[in-house]
Amino acid sequence: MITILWFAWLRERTGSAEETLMLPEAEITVAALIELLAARGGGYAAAFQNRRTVRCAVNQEFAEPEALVRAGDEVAFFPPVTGG
Amino acid sequence: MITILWFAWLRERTGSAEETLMLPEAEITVAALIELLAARGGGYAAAFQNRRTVRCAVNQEFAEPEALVRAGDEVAFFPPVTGG
Amino acid sequence: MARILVSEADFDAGAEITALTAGRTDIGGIGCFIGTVRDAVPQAGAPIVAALTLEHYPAMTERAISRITAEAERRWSLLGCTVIHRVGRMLPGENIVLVLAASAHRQAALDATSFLIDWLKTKAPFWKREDLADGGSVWVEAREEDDAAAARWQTK
Amino acid sequence: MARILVSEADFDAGAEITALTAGRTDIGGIGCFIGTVRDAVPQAGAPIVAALTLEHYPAMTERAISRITAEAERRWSLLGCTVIHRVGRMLPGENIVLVLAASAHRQAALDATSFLIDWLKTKAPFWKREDLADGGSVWVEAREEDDAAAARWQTK
Repeated sequence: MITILWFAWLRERTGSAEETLMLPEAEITVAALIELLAARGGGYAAAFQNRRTVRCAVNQEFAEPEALVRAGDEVAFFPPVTGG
Repeated sequence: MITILWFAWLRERTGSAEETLMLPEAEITVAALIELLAARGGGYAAAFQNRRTVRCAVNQEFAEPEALVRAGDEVAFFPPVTGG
Repeated sequence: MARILVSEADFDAGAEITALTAGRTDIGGIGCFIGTVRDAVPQAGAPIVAALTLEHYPAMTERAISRITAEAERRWSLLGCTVIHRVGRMLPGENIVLVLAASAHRQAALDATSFLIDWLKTKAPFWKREDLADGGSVWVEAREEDDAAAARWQTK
Repeated sequence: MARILVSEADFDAGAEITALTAGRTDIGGIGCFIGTVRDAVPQAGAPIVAALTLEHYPAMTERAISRITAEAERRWSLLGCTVIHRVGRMLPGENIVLVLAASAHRQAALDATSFLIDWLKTKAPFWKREDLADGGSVWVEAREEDDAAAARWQTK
């Protein structure tokens, strides 16, 4: 089981701020997780429509598409940051 | 007649903060005025010992050695500035 | 060593400067940057931006800022460093972010200040939403020039 | 447009920032630099600098600073600019100089702040004398790195 968090317009598209997911394998890459989520269609497909505008953090650290996700991890998806 | 002002360590060397001087000609260059003052010897010679460390302003504007000085002008001599 | 604060409350830049420097005689310069909510002023003058909402990722935010201030302290000899970033809803003219960097010499203080705000804008999990006067709202898009500003510091 | 003040009295950086930005919704960033009297801290810890005395050329000072702020306003779109420089005797830890530059965007505010302090250090008629703890005093010498910092802005 992993926790998935959605921020900013990704949250608005998925309609979810936080959810849990049972991983199909012991570990998968961030890229594979994105495919899995986008395949749900609807707001999830819309959230990942332009993958280049989506950033990811695994356990509160920025993560690249090839990073691995395991049970117990907290995975967050969000747009490029715009604070400051 | 011109007014001459001395600042910082130049004032300490000449022992004068402000003085007046009758120009020998209608107009002379800053460089010529420096020669005239240094020729007085003593603290004045000491003030101009290293000419590269002396800056000048004529009528409150920074002035190069070739700038002209005329009767009524206010001429100031000082070291390179160190404020800020 | 840095003071880091993420809060809905406004900050008092003067009080933060005083707190950073009080009793110190080793500091020669303090650099400071304050970011404020700017109304995207149209030609006509009517406000476009009614409010700005800053969303963040609470579990990650302070950690990300700590990374940034630690990097600044690694690069420059800082004698003090403060980063305060507000979250929540803010009106035009209000403060968003405060960066302070103190050092013995001015160049380190000024460079660290620029570095801190450049990296905060590109490496800390904040997202701005503009609530418009017409009732709509838009998520502010990341700007390429912010990435370029942050990248200036990569080669050092 | 700039606020320029040369005074023996201390300044309140926070109050100056507030005065510069009050009621404004067009400002997006404020850059600030504060220069303070630094004790040339020796290894042992005893203070070396008992006081700093700032001498200036009163008839020329404000004019020279006005030139510098006008040049900053020519180079950047500033929405506010403040330069306060103290003169007279100051103790370690005290404020010497305050520079503020406000703009719609942060880069202009930060660049103008750096420019203003670089040029103030090399083009305004102030001279620093350190009064030492042992009773002596020395005039601070101009530093080549200050000239180099000021020269960075010549080519723009």
